[in-house]
Amino acid sequence: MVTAEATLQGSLHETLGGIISWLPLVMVLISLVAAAAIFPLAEGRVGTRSAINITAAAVKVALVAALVPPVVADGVRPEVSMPLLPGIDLVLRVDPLALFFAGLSAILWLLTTIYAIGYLEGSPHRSRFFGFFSLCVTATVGISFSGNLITFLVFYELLTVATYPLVAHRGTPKALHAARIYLRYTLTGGLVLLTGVVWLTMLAGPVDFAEGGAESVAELAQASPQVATLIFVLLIGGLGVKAALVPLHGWLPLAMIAPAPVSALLHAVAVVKAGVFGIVRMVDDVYGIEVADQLGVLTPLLVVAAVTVVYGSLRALRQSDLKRRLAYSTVSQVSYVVLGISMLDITATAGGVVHLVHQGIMKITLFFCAGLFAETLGVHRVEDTRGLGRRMPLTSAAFTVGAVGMIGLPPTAGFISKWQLGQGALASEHSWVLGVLVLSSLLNAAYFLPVVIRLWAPVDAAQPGSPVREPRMLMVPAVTTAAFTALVGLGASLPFAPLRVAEFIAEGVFG
Amino acid sequence: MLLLLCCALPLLLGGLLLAGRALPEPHRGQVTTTAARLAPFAALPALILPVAARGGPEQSAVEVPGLLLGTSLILDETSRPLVVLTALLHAAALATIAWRPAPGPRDRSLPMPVLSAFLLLCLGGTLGVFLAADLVTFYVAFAVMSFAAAGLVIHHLDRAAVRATRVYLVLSVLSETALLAAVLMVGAAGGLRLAESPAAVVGSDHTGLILALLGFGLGIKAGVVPLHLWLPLAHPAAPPAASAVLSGALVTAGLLGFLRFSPEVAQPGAGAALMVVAAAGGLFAVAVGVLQTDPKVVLAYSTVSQMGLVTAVAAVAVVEPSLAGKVTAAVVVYAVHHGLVKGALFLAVPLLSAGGSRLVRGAVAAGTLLAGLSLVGAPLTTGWAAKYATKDAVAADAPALESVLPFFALGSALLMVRLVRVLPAAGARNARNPGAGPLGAWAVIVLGGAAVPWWMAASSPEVSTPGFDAAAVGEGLWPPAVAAVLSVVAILVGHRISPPAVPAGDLVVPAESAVAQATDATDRGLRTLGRAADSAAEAWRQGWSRAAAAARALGQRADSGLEDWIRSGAVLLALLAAGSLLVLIGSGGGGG
Amino acid sequence: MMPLAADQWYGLIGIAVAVAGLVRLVTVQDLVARLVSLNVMGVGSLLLIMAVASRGAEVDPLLSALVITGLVITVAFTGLGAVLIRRLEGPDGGAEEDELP
Amino acid sequence: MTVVDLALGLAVVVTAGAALLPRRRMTMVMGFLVMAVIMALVWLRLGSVDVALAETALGTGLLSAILVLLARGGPAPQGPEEPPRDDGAAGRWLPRLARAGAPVLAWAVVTGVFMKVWLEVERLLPAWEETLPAAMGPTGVEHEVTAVLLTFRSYDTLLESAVLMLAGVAVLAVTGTELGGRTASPGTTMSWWTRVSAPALVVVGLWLLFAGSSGSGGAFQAGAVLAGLMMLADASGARSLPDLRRAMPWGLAAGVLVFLAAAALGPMTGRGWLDWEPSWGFPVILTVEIALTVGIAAALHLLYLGVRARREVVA
Repeated sequence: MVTAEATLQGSLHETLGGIISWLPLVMVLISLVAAAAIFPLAEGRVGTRSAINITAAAVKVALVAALVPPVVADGVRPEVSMPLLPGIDLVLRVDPLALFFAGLSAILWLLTTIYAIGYLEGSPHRSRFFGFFSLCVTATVGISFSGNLITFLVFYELLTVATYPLVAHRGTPKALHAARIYLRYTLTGGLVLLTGVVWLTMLAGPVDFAEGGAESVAELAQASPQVATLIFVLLIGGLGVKAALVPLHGWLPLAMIAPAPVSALLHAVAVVKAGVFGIVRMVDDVYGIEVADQLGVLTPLLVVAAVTVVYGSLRALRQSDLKRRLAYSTVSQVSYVVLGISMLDITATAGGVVHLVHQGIMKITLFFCAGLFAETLGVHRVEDTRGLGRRMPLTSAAFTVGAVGMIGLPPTAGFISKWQLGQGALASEHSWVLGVLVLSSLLNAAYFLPVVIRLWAPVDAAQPGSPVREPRMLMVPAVTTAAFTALVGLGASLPFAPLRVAEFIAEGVFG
Repeated sequence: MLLLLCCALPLLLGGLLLAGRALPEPHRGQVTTTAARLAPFAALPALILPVAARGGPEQSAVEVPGLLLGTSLILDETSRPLVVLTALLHAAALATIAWRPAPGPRDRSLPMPVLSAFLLLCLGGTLGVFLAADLVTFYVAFAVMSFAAAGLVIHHLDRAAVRATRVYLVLSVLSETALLAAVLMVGAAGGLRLAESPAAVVGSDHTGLILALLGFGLGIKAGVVPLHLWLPLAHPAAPPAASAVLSGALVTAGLLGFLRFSPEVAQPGAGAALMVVAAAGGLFAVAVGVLQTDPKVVLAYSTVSQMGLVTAVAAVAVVEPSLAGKVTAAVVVYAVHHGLVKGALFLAVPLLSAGGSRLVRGAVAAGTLLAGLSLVGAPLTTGWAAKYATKDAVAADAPALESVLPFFALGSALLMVRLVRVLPAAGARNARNPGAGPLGAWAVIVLGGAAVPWWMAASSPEVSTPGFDAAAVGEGLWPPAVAAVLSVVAILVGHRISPPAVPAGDLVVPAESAVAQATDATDRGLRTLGRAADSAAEAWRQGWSRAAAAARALGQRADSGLEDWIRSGAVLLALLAAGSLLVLIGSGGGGG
Repeated sequence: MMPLAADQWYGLIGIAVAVAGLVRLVTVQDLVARLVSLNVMGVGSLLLIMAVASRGAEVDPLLSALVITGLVITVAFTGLGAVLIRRLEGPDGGAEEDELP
Repeated sequence: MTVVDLALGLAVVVTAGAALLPRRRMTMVMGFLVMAVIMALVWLRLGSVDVALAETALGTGLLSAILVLLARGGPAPQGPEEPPRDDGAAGRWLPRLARAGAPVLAWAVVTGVFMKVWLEVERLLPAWEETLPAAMGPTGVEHEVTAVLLTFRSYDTLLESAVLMLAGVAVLAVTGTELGGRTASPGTTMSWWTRVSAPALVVVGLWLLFAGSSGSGGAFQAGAVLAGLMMLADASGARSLPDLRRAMPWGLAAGVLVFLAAAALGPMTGRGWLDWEPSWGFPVILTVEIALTVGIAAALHLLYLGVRARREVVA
C-alpha cells in the first residue's frame, strides 16, 4: 500500500513537474494569443478588448506567483526547448533572475494595461495599440525566460519591432520623428548585438545562460582574451542602446512624445529594462563575473555606468518638460543596475539586480502621475504643477512617494537599492562609487524636490482652482505602484521580497 | 512589544490620517477629525514604556527581522528620558491643536488632521531615532522624522512658510545625504549595530571623513551654527505647537546622534573643532537673537544657543572618551530640561495673547515666568540643576569650556528679557478663551519641565546635583542679575541708537543669494552642457541622415536609368551573354 | 560525340525554352506578353529539373515533388500577375472586348 | 532517345515560339495553351504521372482559363515595340535589324553555353541510385510523391501553400469588394451542364484527395478540380449552387492554419518542426490534406474571380 501511495505521489509530482515545465511557453503564448485576438477586434468593442487584456495580464501574474516557490525555494528550473535551426535550439528556461524580471513585467503590465485602457478611452486605433502592447509583453516575457543567447536575441529584436508602432502611435510628425530615431538607434544596437552573438556562437558554439558563466565562453576567454573582450564590447554596446548608457541614450528623451502608458512601458517594464537585463545576463550568465573580471572589462563598464548616472541627473536638472525630466532621470537611474553588477561584489550585485525591480516600480509611478497630470489638466511643464496637491491630492501623493523613492529616502524601495549599492561599493575595490551615489542622490533631490514643493506649496497666493476628479482607471494603478514603492522598501527583508530574491541571485552569480 | 508599539502606533495612525484624506468629502472631515482628536493618545505607549520596562536592556529590546533591512529597537538609559520628553511634547502639541474648542479661522493652512498626522509621523520618527538599536533603523527613523517635520513647517502655506520649508528641505536633504554616506561607511566597517558603531567609526579607513559627514549631517539637525539656518525660519513659520516639537524634540535627535557615534578612541581634533564651533555659534546666536522682534524667532535663537552649549558639552566625550558616561548623562538631563522648558515657552506664546479669566491669565503668566527662569538657570529651577550637571561633567577636562558656560546662562537671560520686551507687540490680544485642552497640555509641560529633570538628576548616579551652598546659588543668580542691568542700560540707550536690524535666519539671506548665484552658474553650465550634447547628437544624427539621403539619391539615379523595362532588359541580356561567353572561353581554355 | 539520351535531349530543350522565355521577357513591353514569357521560362526550367530527375531507372520522386510545387507556384504568380494587370489596365480598357460575344 | 522524344521536343520548341512571338494577346495565350498540352505529354514521357496530372489540372486547366480571361478582357497590345511606321524609310533597316537580331543573338549565345555546360555536367553526375522508399521509413502514407511532399519536403509544401494563400490574400486586397455579384448566365445549357456535373466533380475532387495517400493525386490536384468546379459555377451563373464567395477567406486561412498547427505539433512532442510521431502519420496527414485542399481551392478560385472582368458581373 505504501509503495502504491508513493508511486501515486511520485506520478502526481511528475505530472505537476510536467505542467510546470510547460509554464514558460504558456506564459509567452498568453500574450501572443492576446495580441492575435486583439488585432482583428473592431474599434468599438472596448469591453471584449479590455476583458482579453486584463484576463491575460492577470493570468500571467498568477502564473509567475505560482512559479516563485518551486523555482526559488526548491531549485526547479522549468525548461522548454524546441529546435529553431539545425544545432540551435529555442530554449525557454525559468531561473530566479528570469522569474525576477518576468514578475516585474507581469505585475506592471497588469497595471499599465488598466492605466492604458483608461488613458486611451475614446481615442482612435486602440486595437492596433493594444495588439502591439501585447506583442511587446510577449517579447519581454520571452526575453526574461530566454535560456540561451539566440533565444534572447530573437525576442530582443521582436521587442524593437513591437515597440515602434507604440512610440509612433499618435502619428503626429513629432511622434513619427521620435519613432524613426528610436528605430534607428535600436536597430543599429540590435545589429551590433547580432554581430556579437553570431561571432560568439561561431567561436564558442551556442551559448546557454548558466549561473557563473558559460564554460565555452570561459574557454574562449582563456584562449583568446582579445577576441572575447571585443565580443563583450559588441554585446554590451548593442544592449547599451536600449539600456540608455551614455552616449547611446539619445532616443529615450525623444521617445517621451509617446502616450503615457507607452512611456511607462519603455521606461519601467520593457525596453530599457530589457537592455539592462541583457547586460546582467551577459556579465553574469554568459561571461561570468570572474571571467569578465579577468578580461578587465568590468571597470570600464563601471565607469561608463557612473558617467551615465551623473550625466543623466545633470541633464534632468534643466528639463522643464515633466516627462523629459523623468526620461533623463531614467537614463541616470537605470545605470544603477549596471553600476551594481560591475562592482564585483555580492552585495553590490544584489543591489543592482534588486534595482531592476525597484526602479521599475518607482519610475512607472512617476510616469503614471505625469500622464494623469497631462490627461486631467493638460499639465506638461514642471512649473505648471504648482498647487496641484490641492486639486489632485492622490496623484500628487503618489508622485511624491515615487520622487522620494527616486531620491533614495527611506523607507521606500529606492533607499534599499541605494543602501545595498553603497554597502557593496564600500566592500568592493571601488569605494569612489559611494561618491557617485551621494552626488546622484543630491542631484535627484535637486530635480525632484522642486516639483514636490511646487505640488504642495504654491508660492504665489493665486487660488489653486477647484479639486479635479481623477479618472479611477488611471489613478488606481498609480496609487498601487506608489504603495508598492513603500511596501517593497518596508518589507525588504521578508522571504520572497525582491531584495531576498536578488540576494539569492547574487549568491548564484558568485557561486 | 510595547517598544514596537511606541514607534508603530503613531506612524500607523499618522499614515491612516493622511490616507483618510482620500475619502470622499462628507466622510473625510468627520473621520479624520475624530481620528485626530484621538491622536494624543498615540503617545501613551511611549509614556508608559519608560516606567513599565524597568528591566535590563535585554528585556527591553525587540527585533523585527522582516521590516526594512531588519529593524531592532532597544530602550537604554540614554534613551529612556528622551522618550519621555518626546512623548510629552508631542502629546501636548497634539492635544493643543486637536482639543481646541473650535477650529481656528479658515485660511490657506492645511487642515488640522493633516497637522496632527505630521506630528504623529514626527513622533514615531523621533522615538525611532531614540530607540534604534541598529544603524539602518536609526537612519530611517531620522529621515522619517526630518521629512515629517517639513509637513509641520509648511502648515500655513504662506510665503514665509514656503520659504522656510524650502530652506528646511534643502538642509534636510544635505543632512540626510551626509548622514547616509557616513552611516554606509560605518556599516561597511562593521558597525551595523549602534552599540558597535563607535568602534567601527574608529576602525574604518575613512574615520576623518565619517566624522566630518556625521558632524555636518547631525549638526544641521541639532542646529549648530552655521548649520542652524532653518531654525529661525521654521519656528515662526510653523504653528506654536509644532515649534514646541521642533525645538524640544527634533533638535535633541540630532544631539543624540553625536552621543551615539561618539568614538571610543579620542579624536582630539574633531572633538575640539566641534566644541569650538558649537560654543562660538551658541554665543553668536544670542547676539543675533536679542535683535529680533518676533517672540518665536527670539525663542528659536535661544534654542540655537542652548543647542550650541549642549553640543559643545557632548563634544567633550569625543575629546576624552573616558568621560563619555558622565557627559552623556549630563547632556541628556540638559536636553530634557531644555526640551520641556522650551516647549512650555512656545506653547505659552498663543496662550499669552489669548483671553480668558483673570485666574487663567495669571496662571499662564506665572508658568511662563517659571519656564523663563528655568531656562536662565535660576536657583531651584531645573535649569539650575542641568547647568550644574554639565559644568560638573566638563570641569575636569575642558576648563576652557567650563569658563564659557556661564555666559550661555547670561545669553539666555538676555534673550528672555528680549522675549518679555517683544511679547506684547506680538499680536493683538484676542478675547477668546484658550480652551481647556491647550491650557491643560501646556500646564503638564510646565510642571513636567519643573520636575522631571530634577527627578532624573537625582536618580542617576552619573549626574551630580547642586547643593544649596552660596557658590551654586550665586552661579544661578548672577546671570539674570547682569542681564537685568544690561537690559536697563540697553533700554535707556536704545532710544538713541537704533540697533542693527538682522533678519531672522541671519546667514540664510547671504546663503540664499549665494545659492541663487551658484544655481545660476550651474544653470549656465548645464545649459552649455545640454546645448553641446544636443548639438553633438544633432550633428551626429544629421550626418547619418545626410549619408542615408546621399545613398538613396545614388541608388535612385542608378535605378531611374534602369527604370525602363526594355533598357534594363537589354542590359541584363548583354550581361548574361557576356557572362556566358566568358564561361565558354574559360571552359574551352580548360579543355572541354 | 555520344548519342543523346532522352533526358539529355529534354534538358537541352528545357534550356532553349527557358532562355527564350527570359529573352522575350526582358525585351517585350506588353504586360500579358511578359506574363506568358515568364510562364514559358518556368516551363523550361521545370523541364530541365525533370530531365535531371529522370536520369536513373526510376524517376526521382523528390524532384517530381519539386516540379509539382513549381507548377503550383506558377499558377499562384500567374494568377496574381493577371489580377494586377487587370487592375493596371482598368476593367473596361479592353478594345477587343466588343468583338467577342 | 526515340523519334517520339525528338518530335515532342521539337513540338515544345515550336509551341514555345508560338507563345512568345505573336503580338496579339489571344494568339500568344493560345500558343501557350498548346504548349501546356504538349508538356503534359512530355511529363508522361519522362515517366512522372503525378507531374502530368498536375500539369493537366493546373497548367492546362486553371492557368489557361485565367490567361484567356485576361487576354480577352484587356486592351490591345501597345507600346514602343510596334510604333506606326508610316514613313517606312529604308535607311532605318539597320537599327530595326539590330532591334530584332540582338535578342536572338543573345538567346543563341546563352543557350549554346548552357547546353554545353549541361551536357558536360550531366555526364559527370551519378545517376540516382538510392531509391527513396527505403529511406522513407514509416510515414504513414504509401505513395511516394505525396509522402515526399508532406514529410520530407514539408517546409517546401508549407511555404508553397503559404504562397498560394498569399496570392489569394493579395487578390482580396487588390480587388476588395469588387468580387461581389454574379455573372450573367450565358445560357441555360451551360448552367444545366454545370448543375449536372457539379456532384460528379466534387466526387472526383474528393477521390483525388483521398487517393493521394495511396496513389497519385492529393491536395493540389483535388484543390484544382474543386476550384475548376467553382469557376464553372460562376461562369455559368448557375444560381441554384451555393454562393461560396464569402467563404473564400475562411477557406484560405483554414489551409495554412491547420498546416501550421500540424507543424507545431512536432516541437510540442519534442521532435523537429513538421516531424510527427509515426503512429500519428495518417490522421495528421489526412487532416492536413483536407485543409490544404480547401485552402488551395479557395486561393485558385480567388485568382479566377480577380481576373474576371467586372463588366461581366450583374450587379
